[in-house]
Order: sequence, then C-alpha cells, then structure tokens
Amino acid sequence: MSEAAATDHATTTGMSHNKLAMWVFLGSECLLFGALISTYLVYRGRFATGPAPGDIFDIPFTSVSSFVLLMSSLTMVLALSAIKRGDLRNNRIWLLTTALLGSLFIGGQVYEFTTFFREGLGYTTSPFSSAFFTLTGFHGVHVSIGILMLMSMFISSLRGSLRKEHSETVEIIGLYWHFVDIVWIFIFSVIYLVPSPTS
Amino acid sequence: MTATTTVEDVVGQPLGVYTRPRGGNGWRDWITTVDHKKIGILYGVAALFFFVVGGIEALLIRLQLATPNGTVLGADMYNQVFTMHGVTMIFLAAMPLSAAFANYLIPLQIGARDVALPRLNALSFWVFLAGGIVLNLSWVLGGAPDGGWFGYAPNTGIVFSPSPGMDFYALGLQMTGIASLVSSINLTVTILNMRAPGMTLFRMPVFTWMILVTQLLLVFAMPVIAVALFLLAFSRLFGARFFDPSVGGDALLWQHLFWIFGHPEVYILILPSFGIISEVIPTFSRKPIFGYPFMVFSGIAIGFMGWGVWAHHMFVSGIGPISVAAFSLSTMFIAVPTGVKILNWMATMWGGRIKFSAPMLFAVGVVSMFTIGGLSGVTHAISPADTQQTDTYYIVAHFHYVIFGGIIFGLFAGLYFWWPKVFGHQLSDLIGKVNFWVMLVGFNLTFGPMHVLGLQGMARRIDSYSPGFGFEFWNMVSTIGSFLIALSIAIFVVNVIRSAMKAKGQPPCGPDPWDARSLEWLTPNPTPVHDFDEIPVVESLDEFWHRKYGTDENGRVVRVASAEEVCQDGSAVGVHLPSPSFWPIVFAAGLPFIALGLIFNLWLTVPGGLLVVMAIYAWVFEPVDDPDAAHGDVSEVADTTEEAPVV
Amino acid sequence: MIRKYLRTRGPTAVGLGVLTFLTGCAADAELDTLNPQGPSARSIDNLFDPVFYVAVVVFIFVFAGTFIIWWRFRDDHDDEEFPHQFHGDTRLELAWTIVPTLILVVISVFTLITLRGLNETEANAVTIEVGGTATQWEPEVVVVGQQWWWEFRYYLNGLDGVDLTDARHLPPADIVTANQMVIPAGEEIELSVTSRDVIHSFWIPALNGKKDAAPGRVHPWKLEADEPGVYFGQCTEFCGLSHSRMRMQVVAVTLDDFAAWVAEQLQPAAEPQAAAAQRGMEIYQSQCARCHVIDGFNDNDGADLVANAAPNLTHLMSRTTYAGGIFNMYEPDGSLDRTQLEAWLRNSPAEKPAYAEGRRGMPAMGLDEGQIDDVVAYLTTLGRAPSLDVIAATEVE
Amino acid sequence: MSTDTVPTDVAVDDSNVDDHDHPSDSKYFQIALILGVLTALEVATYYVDIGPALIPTLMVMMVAKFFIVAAWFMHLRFDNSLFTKFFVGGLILAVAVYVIALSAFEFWSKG
Ligand code: HEA
Ligand code: HEA
Ligand code: HEC
Ligand code: CUA
Ligand SMILES: [Cu+2]
Repeated sequence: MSEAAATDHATTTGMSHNKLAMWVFLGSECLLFGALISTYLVYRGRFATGPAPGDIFDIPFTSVSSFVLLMSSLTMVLALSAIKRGDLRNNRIWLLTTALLGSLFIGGQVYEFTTFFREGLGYTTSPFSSAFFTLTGFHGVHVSIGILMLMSMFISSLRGSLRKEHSETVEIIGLYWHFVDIVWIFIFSVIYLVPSPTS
Repeated sequence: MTATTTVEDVVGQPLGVYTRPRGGNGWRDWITTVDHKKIGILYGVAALFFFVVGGIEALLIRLQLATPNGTVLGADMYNQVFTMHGVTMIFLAAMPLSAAFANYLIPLQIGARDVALPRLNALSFWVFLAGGIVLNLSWVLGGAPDGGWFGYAPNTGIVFSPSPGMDFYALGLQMTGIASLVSSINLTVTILNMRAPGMTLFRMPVFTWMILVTQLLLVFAMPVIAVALFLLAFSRLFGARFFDPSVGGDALLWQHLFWIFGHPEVYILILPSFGIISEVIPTFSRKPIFGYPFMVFSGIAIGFMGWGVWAHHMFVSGIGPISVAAFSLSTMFIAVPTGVKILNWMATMWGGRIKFSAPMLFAVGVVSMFTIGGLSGVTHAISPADTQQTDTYYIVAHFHYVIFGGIIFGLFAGLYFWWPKVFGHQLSDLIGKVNFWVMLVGFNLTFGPMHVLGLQGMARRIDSYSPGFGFEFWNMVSTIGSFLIALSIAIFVVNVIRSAMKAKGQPPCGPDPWDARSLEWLTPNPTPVHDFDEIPVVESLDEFWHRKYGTDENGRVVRVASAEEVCQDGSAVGVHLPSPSFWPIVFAAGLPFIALGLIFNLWLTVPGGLLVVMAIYAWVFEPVDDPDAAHGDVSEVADTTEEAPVV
Repeated sequence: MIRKYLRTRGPTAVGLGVLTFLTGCAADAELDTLNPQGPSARSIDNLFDPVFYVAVVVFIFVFAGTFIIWWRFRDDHDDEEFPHQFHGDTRLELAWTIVPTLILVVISVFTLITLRGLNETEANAVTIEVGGTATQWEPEVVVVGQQWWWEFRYYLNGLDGVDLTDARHLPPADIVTANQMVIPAGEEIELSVTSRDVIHSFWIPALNGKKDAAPGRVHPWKLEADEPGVYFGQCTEFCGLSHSRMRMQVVAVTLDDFAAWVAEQLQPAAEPQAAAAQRGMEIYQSQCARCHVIDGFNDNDGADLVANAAPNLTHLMSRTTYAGGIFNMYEPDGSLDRTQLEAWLRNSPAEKPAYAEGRRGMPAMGLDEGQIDDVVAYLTTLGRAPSLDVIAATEVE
Repeated sequence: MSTDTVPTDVAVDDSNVDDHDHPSDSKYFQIALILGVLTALEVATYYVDIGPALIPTLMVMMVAKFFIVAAWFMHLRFDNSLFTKFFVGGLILAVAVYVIALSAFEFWSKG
C-alpha cells in the first residue's frame, strides 16, 4: 500500500495517499459504528426475559477500563512524537505501552463479557444482548486489530526497520487508534452512563 | 488495511517468497496485475458475464410469467431466480461495470499513471469476483437466496428461509461490499491526490466528477449495508435475536438499515452513467457541455439529497404519518437537480451539429428513457399514491426504466465510445445502431407494459397469476420484449467478435476517432501500459479539445493542430511502474473459504484465514519493487519528474 | 374500466387503451388501482391523476425536445464545421431549477392534504345484535396475516383493553373468519393490521392503498366501500413460498345484511346429525383439532405451526373461497365444489405450495377416500352458504 | 460564462504543516489530564444525582472529549482541512441519518 508513495512524487494536495485514505476510511467507519450504536439504542429496552442493561452494567469497572483506553491515546501520541524526533527508543517504549494498555482494555472486556454471561446474558438471550455484544464486540475487534498493528510496528522497530522516515506509518496507525478510542468515548457515555432500563 | 502500511523497507534483504512477479504475459499477467487498465478490463469482463447470467435469470422470470399459472419454474425456484436476478444485476453487473469505466478512465482523465493504491485496486477486483462466485455457488450448494434482493426480515431468518441461500446472500454481499468500499477509498484518494498539474477540480471532466460523487456515496453507504448484513449473518449463523419479534426484535430495523444504504445505492448506480453521457453528448454535438458548474453541482446535490429519502421505500411499512410526510416531500425534490441534468444535456445538444453515431444514440436513449423512469419515480414519491403502487409492477416498471433506460443504455454508450481507447479498434457503428434500435424497442416492449400491469394491480414477486385479472396480454408482450433485449445483447456480442476479427492484423485505429474532448484521448489507442508518455499540464476544461482547436478573429472554431500532432505516441520507455503482486488474489481466495466455513463447517475457515493472514503479511513485507525487474535502464524519458501540481 | 383508463389518462393513453380494448383484457380487472370504490381510494386516485398528468406533460416536453433536436441538429457530415460554442446560461439554469421546484411545491401541498385525510378516522357506529340485545359497535377489524392466508377478527365490545401486541396469542374474539372480510357498506372500518410470522401487506386496491402487516407491530389502517360489493385483494409484501397465493376479499353488504351475518357468525357450530358427518367430526377431532378451531366444538389456543394458528372453520361454508382466497367453495350454480375441497383435504401442499414439514401451511393429512368423504360431510354442516349473487361475485379463477 | 477558469479548489495548501508546529509532549500530558478530569466528571454523574441535567451534561462532556482527541491527538487542528472535512462529514452524516432513523422508530417518544 505504501507503493504509490514510493513511486510517485508529490501529490496534488500535498498529503500522502495513505494518510488521506485513512481519513476517508475513518469517515466511513463513522457510519459503521453509527449503525451499530443505533441498533443498540433501539434495542436497549428489549431484554425479553433476560437481564436488562441497568441490571448488569458495572459502571466503576467500565470507568476504569475506559480510562485505560483513553490513556492509551496519550501513549500513542507520545510514540508518534518520539519517532518524529528520531527518538526510536522512546517510540518503542510508547508503542509497547499503547499495545499493553489496549490489551488491558480487551482483557477488561473479556472479563465483562464472562461476568455478563454468568449473570444470564448470552449472545442469544434477547435483542438487547445481541445488540450489546455485537456493538462492543465490533469495537473490541477494532482494538485488537490495532494491537496487532502496534505489535507489528514494535517488532519492525526492534529489527531496525522503523525509523524516523517512517513516522507517517506510526501516525496513520495512530489515527486509527485514536478513532477507536473516540468511538469508545461515545459508547461509554451513551451506553453505560446514560441510565439504562432495568427489569 | 492499515497493517499494510508498515514495513516497506525490506528491500535489499533476501526476498524468498516475497519476490514480486514480473510483468510476464498470459494469464499470469492478468492475475497479478496492478495496472488500472487491466483491472478495468477484468471488471468489465466479469460484469458483462454476470449481466448475461442475470439476464438469463430475467428471461426465466419472463417465461414463467408469459402466461397465467406458469409452470416453467416452481414457486420455490421462482423466488430464488428473481432474488438472484436482482442481486446479480445490481451488485455483480451494474456496479462493477461502472467500476470498470471508473478504473480504466479515471487515471487517464485526470492525467495520472495509475490509481493511488494499485495493489488495493487489484484486491478490490478479486474480492468482488470472489463475492460474486460465492453468491452463485449457492445454486449448487443447497439453494440460492430466496428472500428478495432487499431481503426483508424476518422472512430471511433461519426459520422462514432454512436453506443456506440467505447465508450466501449475507456473506457474498459482504464481500462485494468490502470490495466496493476499498475501491471507493482508493478512487477518492486518486481523484483528489493524483491530478496532473493544472487539473483543478473544476477542470475535471464531468465523468470524473460523477465518479467522485459516486465514490463518496460508496464510502458512506457501504458500512451501513455491512452492518445490516452482519446482523443478518449473526442472526442466522449464531442465533442473534435482532429480528425475532417474539422477544422484541423489530422487523423495521432491517428495512431502515437496508434502505439507508439502498437509496444512495441507486444513485451510486446512476451517476457513473450520467457521467458517461456527459462526455458522449458534447463530443457528438461538437459543443461543450452546457452549464458545466450546474452539472457538477446538481450531481453533488443528488448525492447529498440521496441520504435523506430512504424511507420512501417504506411508505406502507408502518413508520407513522409524520415520517411518511417528511420522506415524501424530500423525495420529490430530488427531481429538481435531476431535471437540471436532463435539461442541460438537451441544451448541450441544442444548436449543435450532432452526429448520431452509436454511442450518441445510446446517450440520447438515456436522456429520454431515464426521464420516463424518473417521472414515475415522482409519482411514487407522493406517498398516498405509493400505497397503491408499492410492490406492484408499476414499481418494477419504474426501476427498470431508470436502471435499464438510465444505466444500461449509459454503459452501452460508454462501451461503444471508449472501445477504441481500450482495444485500439472501433466497434461497427452500423451494427451498433441496429443494436441500439433493437434494444430500445425491446426495452420499451418489456417494461412499458409493466406500468399498465402495475396499475391494474399485478403484485410483484409473484410466481404466477390467475387468469381473469386482465394480466395476460401485457405479460405476453413483456416477455416478447425481453427476448428482443436478449437479441440486442447478442447483436452486441456479434459486434464485438466481428470487430475484433476484422481488426486482427490491422494497425490500431487513429488516435482520436470521435474528435473527443478529454484528456484520456491524449494517449494513443489502445492505451500503452504507462498511460502518458509525459504527464500533461492542463490549462482548461476539455483540455484535449482545446489543444486541437482555437478560435479565429470572428470567434469561429478553427483547428490549430491535428489529433496526430496533439496526441502522444506512446513511445516512452523505462517509465517506472508499480510491479505486479500475487497477494491481492491470494487474499481474495481466502475469503470464500471463510464464507463457506461459516455456513457449512467451521474448519474450512482455517485454510481461508491462513490464506488471508499470509496474504496480508506477505503484502506488507513485499518489496515496493522487484529489485531485479528491468527498470534499471531508465532513460528518464518522461518520468513524472515535473513538480506535482500546486493547484 | 376501459372508459376509466381513457378518461383519466387522456389522449396519451389512447394507444394503450385501444390495445387493451382490442384484447379485452381489462374487462374484469378486479385489482385495478384506478377504479376506486371508496373514499380513501378515491382521494388517492384524485391525487394520482393530476400528478400523472403533470408527469405526462413533462415527458412530452422532454420528448418533443429530443425529437426537435434530432430533426434540426442532426448532421452526419465529417467536416470541420463547428456550431456556435456556448457554455451555459445562468438564467436558463435558474428557470429550470425554479419551475420544477414550483410544480413540486404545489404537488407537495396536495400530497400533505391527502395524507392527512387518509390518517384521520371518524367516529361512527353501527347497530348489531349481540346475545339478543342491540348494541352500538364502532366497526373495527383486526387483520392478521400469516403464511399464506389472512385472518379477520371482530371484537364486538371494541378494542379497548384488547392486547394485540403478540399476534400469536391473541385474546379470544367474538367472530374469527378467514380470507373474506365482511363489512357494512358505507361505513368506515378501522383496521388493526398485524402478522403472526413474517411481513405481509394488506391491500384492497378498490378501497384503499396497502398497509404492511408486521409481526410485533400493530398498524392502524382503514377501509370504506361506497356500495355493497366484493373487492379483491392480494398480499403484496413478499412473504415466502406462496406469497402469490395469498389473496383476500372484502365483502361489503348492507347494514341489515351485516347485522344478520354477525348474528349468524356468533352461533357456535351445531352437532351434526348424519352418520357420515358424525364420523367426519371424529376424524376432525383426532386429526384436525390440533390446529383448527370450531367454536362450540374445540377451542384450543395455538396450532402446531410457526404462526400458531390455522383458519377457524366454524362457519367455513359461509365463505365462498378458501386457502388464501385461491379456491372456490361453490360451483356457479351454488353446489359445493366437492372435487376441489377433496383435493385440498387429500394433499393440500400439492394444491398450494407450503412448507408443511417446516410447520408452515397445512400438511397432507393422509386420509383415505372414505375419510375424506366423511370430513367433507362434516365440513358442509359448518355454516350456511351465502346467496348465489355473492357466490358469483366472489368467484376466482 | 467560461468555466475554464474557475479557480476554486478544496486543496490549496501543500505544505506538510505538521512538521513544524506540533505540540510538545508536555502539552499532550496536559490534554490527557483534561480528558482524565472530564472522564472523572462523567463517572461522577453516576454517583451524584443531578436530575434532568444529566443527559445534557453527559453529552456536552462526551462531545468535548471527542473533539479534544480529534483535534489534538489526531492533529486535525494542525492538519490539512480536507481531513477534517472527510471526518466531520462522515460524522455529521452519521448523526443526522441515524437520528432521523431513530425518530422514525418513534424512539424518542418511548424515552
Ligand atoms: C438508477 C436507479 C434509480 C434512480 C435514479 C431512481 C430515481 C428515483 N426514484 Fe427510484 N427506485 C429504484 C431505482 C432508482 N430510482 C429502484 C431499484 C427501486 C425499487 C427497489 C425495490 O423495491 O426493489 C426504486 C423505488 C422507488 C420508490 C419506492 C417505490 C416503492 O417501492 O413503493 C420511490 C418512491 O418514492 C422512488 C422514487 C424515485 C425518485 C423520486 C427518483 C428521482 O431521482 C427521479 C428524478 C428524475 C426525474 C423526475 C426526471 C427528470 C426531471 C425533469 C425532466 C424535471 C421536471 C420534473 C418534474 C417537475 C416532476 N423510487
Ligand atoms: C441492474 C439492474 C437490472 C437489470 C439490468 C434488469 C434487467 C431485466 N429485468 Fe430486472 N430486476 C432488478 C434489476 C435489474 N433488472 C431488480 C433489482 C429486481 C427486483 C428483484 C426483487 O424483487 O428482489 C428486478 C426484478 C425483475 C422482475 C420482477 C420479478 C418479480 O417481481 O417477480 C422482472 C420481471 O419481468 C424483471 C425483468 C427483467 C428483464 C426482462 C431484464 C432484461 O433487461 C435483461 C436483459 C438481459 C439479457 C436478456 C441478457 C441475456 C443475453 C443473452 C442471453 C444474449 C446471448 C448471449 C450470448 C450470445 C453470450 N426484473
Ligand atoms: C398442522 C396444522 C393443520 C392441520 C392438522 C389441519 N390443517 Fe387445515 N389448515 C391449516 C392451515 C395452516 C390452513 C391455511 C392454509 C392456507 O390457506 O395456505 C388450513 C386450511 C384449511 C381449510 C381452508 C380454510 C380456509 O378458510 O381457508 C380447510 C377447509 C381445512 N384446513 C380443513 C382441515 C381438515 C378437515 C383437517 C383435518 C383432516 C385439517 N384442516 C388439518 C392447518 C392445518
Ligand atoms: Cu403474505 Cu405476501
Ligand atoms: Cu429509493
């Protein structure tokens, strides 16, 4: 994908193809998560005989994991700032920290899912449960893909093939990472903090 | 996709499996190509193939309905056939045929050598093809989808559609959707970022503009259908309760999601065709397009308004009178920008010296036939009347007039127009004219009567009707018409074969067969691999034309240069081009395994997943260029060394 | 019919009209959407007709333009002559932006007016006799779609407090019938449309537009017939295998006839007398009662079907069509169409495609010929046949 | 009118702005601090009953966080405005479309 950047010289707008492509992609992702969130909003009160969202959400716990994800945005931007300075060591540290914070978040999500499951909320319990797991699951998959990309960069960096010239790669993956964080900001407020129906 | 942006600098390391394929020739060249022209041709061939498949399904529909209580297909088979007809025509024929034109022409029209992300471009095609294959595999693997092309829940759920057909629908369309999304991002970036020096946005040909609007619609519409299809797939495969009314699932959720995508989709289908005829009409009228900025802005307006009207497909679905009223009005006013286009095309022709060659005939066909469909669209938009019309053949008439009259005619105009550009020889104009007239007559005979049938109350998606409702005559007429359409397609095929045989051994046709206007004609016919010998510097709209003609002191048009003088001769050597790659097709090959695995046996997802992961990693580590490839002799004849444009 | 086409479509339709006439096809087009027989359908038609005219005018404009262009500006010479080059004209552009906008504004106003009318209901009441006492009843019918037939439920005490949200478990109704809805002519009938499985659409073109019947949702709609008569309909939302064979009729009768019909429908089924019919009743008991209901005989809730319901047979013989309105119960002379009914009982999926093994539609019951005769004998005791007029008017092909 | 010379174009600046005036790391820490405080305030609404002001307050804080991340961490503040157009375009489109769809569901009346 970095192909054209190498074969071409400057671009019409002065922005690299890849970065522009990422932004267009993120615009598109807004519609994807919008649809998932709308689905959830339609179904938050349709929990049939299963647990209602208000019964099972654990706000303190989710607050912590939300905070973790939020801070991973900070470490991500620090990684970028480091590689831009040519500070490869710090870049590596921050990349790894970001991936770890992301993993912590995913771990929290896995824990949350299993707790919910034990409390009787399976994927097929009700429209609410299906919508909830689908939405948060999609987000989780996005985070996981982000972690994979961060780790790939980390390994490249160890092998010495992620250098100052490649700061744009870090930046683009960072954009993706921040976007996923933004989506969670939305989810956290609208789905967890806005009081949910109880049974 | 972002994973791919990482390491690009393994160049110089031992390459092993990552060695990129050489240009080569034969089939190897086709499956590894990243050349936008070849990919365009691949799209075109696949789309025409699927068009014939969808057409044969249409003929089966028409045979079944030719007489009351038809017995050609059983009820079950009929439902599969009409569903697959709609799905095939929309997703596997009309969209990719537009993509074919976009891929081939966009870089040429904006003065670029390729699209922004060539390997992703190849990926789009192969993933699309894999999706089309998956969809059609359903015929032999347990039954095709049978829920209609818009697949309303809960009829598509596992209870009411127990055959795997709707799984194929959900997963196959998901794949074509991914392909469209990737290619739309790619083309958006290409158009914004790769214009030749001087090619400002308002010097771009109308076709390029319409493709840009289309790509933006795709960028924002595809994720919506993706979510809808995920919900459907998860419901069917994993038992999710999205559409199960017994626990509170709402049948309207699917409808909203589908049509939020579905209405922009119809403009995704029509705008490329509008773009094509906006190139053809000025060329053959020997006049510039009338009201270029209005053409551009009306296209943008259509794209924009297309987002606020989706519920006109749901006037009777129970969305409540206020929503109905709002969507009714918003829908009507789409007629305004569309009308601007129609009238501007007419004004372009007005006062021209029009040559009615085959492409022009098809283009004029669009102007008139699309109008009929558009006007019946307005009669649906008045929601009270739509409660009588919806789900009758009156709707079927509407959308075939806009689709066949608007899209298929437009795409044929494009095929005839750009054929010499792509293949270096023209199609016979005479056969082309016969093709047009047979198609025009057949088309009106097929779909005209459907207006009457619909108003007489014939419901759509019925596998048979009883005698006595007065449907017999017009159905027979319609069936006869559909075979005339088939004849016209056969004439086209004959034309293609005959012209190719005639052209064999002949030198290519001249550089400028139509006295055309836009930049793609600056390159010789057929287009050389490297497109432009030298990236042109653009000074005006209709750049190519302005290089050929000037005005004398009386303001009359005079030729200042012959086409041969203006056109490049394609002789540049050593132009640096992106190398081909195996990985797009490998990636795409993994997806059908995953799809089939989800439907039949999860183990199958393992090889599929491995292929995909392997392709991604190989892709990332693949060197930018094969260091051994023969571009060492770069004579720097005409690389893109000029500074990129600062508009 | 033809005249209607010619009158409303004007000269442009003459060609079509003549052709239609020549073939005599539209002679009995019972589903015609341009032949309104009630106020709602008429208000729709009154909106559609002028808009259609506008469309025809725009069409003629574009077509005439295209033709003139072809006539005047065609020039196949391959010379270097160029016409005057002009790039546009802002005034013209504005004109053809504003004129269509104005036309559409006018159309919108009428659309909104019509829409409001269609969503208004009036309070009206008819007098019927329930249990020997005259009662006022605001005509309301609950319309329930399921694969692939329609049920009509009449709650004579009104719908207040009747919970319709779960169509698979509806509260008992006073009258339950299938495929033919009987209504008083000249009265507005309020409908509550819902479904027991997938989405269907209820549509009687002569009386009003359609309304989807969606599971889990109750959609309000209304009907009114000017005159007594029979009005045909067809399910119009694709609902699976036998969607095309899911039809219905509205039988509008005078107020008196309606009251009589109600009184009759309220009667439970009587014990059959003849021996064959009694044997049939036993077969019914053992084979059919798990799905069907006959008031006064069995009243189970819930057939062994996805939809949880099969047609109520209490007054089967008072209906002239059955199985989604595709078969005639009677010959034109008023005698029972025994062959068809026997075929239905012998192997219904062969008569009308269904997924009986998927618990959708009536299964083949595996009765022998003797049993079939007995069952027919029993069924013919259920309800009274309507008049020959009705039989003739409701006949389907 | 001649259309050949319409000069407007969305993409005017080619300079890669983000190479020079980029915020320093300490700035990033400050921003993260603000984000953290906002999150804490959000979570506080779970414990403190603020009545009908709850949902508006939450939304305001959410939007603030959203834009802070987009503007600073994703550099939209400093980058080419075309990026902002795509992103905000997608965002506005998504919000508009889905709000309309949800209202068509009579979602708001059900509360
Ligand atoms: C290429 C695809 C395409 C295009 C361009 C359109 C264009 C339009 N469509 Fe169509 N439509 C479909 C494809 C398309 N449609 C399909 C596939 C379906 C059915 C899906 C299914 O159910 O399977 C459908 C269904 C459909 C419905 C739902 C019907 C129903 O199911 O009940 C409606 C309702 O409003 C509608 C309206 C319109 C309108 C108002 C336009 C307008 O954009 C048309 C505007 C154009 C003109 C009006 C003509 C030119 C204008 C002038 C000359 C100016 C003067 C005009 C006036 C003053 C009126 N369409
Ligand atoms: C791009 C879109 C597109 C196109 C081009 C067409 C083209 C045609 N459609 Fe299409 N149609 C749809 C999109 C399209 N349709 C959709 C979306 C639906 C709704 C589905 C649903 O309800 O779910 C539909 C539904 C639909 C119905 C209604 C079915 C029903 O409701 O029960 C009918 C009925 O007549 C019909 C007929 C036709 C016909 C006769 C053609 C013809 O124009 C086809 C002509 C093409 C050929 C005939 C090609 C074959 C050519 C040859 C055989 C030549 C020989 C070849 C060689 C020598 C190689 N279509
Ligand atoms: C498993 C359920 C089931 C059983 C058992 C069953 N039926 Fe049915 N029956 C149906 C359904 C469902 C229909 C509606 C079919 C349609 O219209 O598509 C129906 C329709 C009918 C009709 C037409 C009614 C109308 O007004 O449309 C008759 C008559 C009938 N059944 C008689 C019988 C008899 C007699 C038996 C027993 C010998 C029987 N049925 C057993 C489910 C059943
Ligand atoms: Cu019921 Cu179609
Ligand atoms: Cu639409």
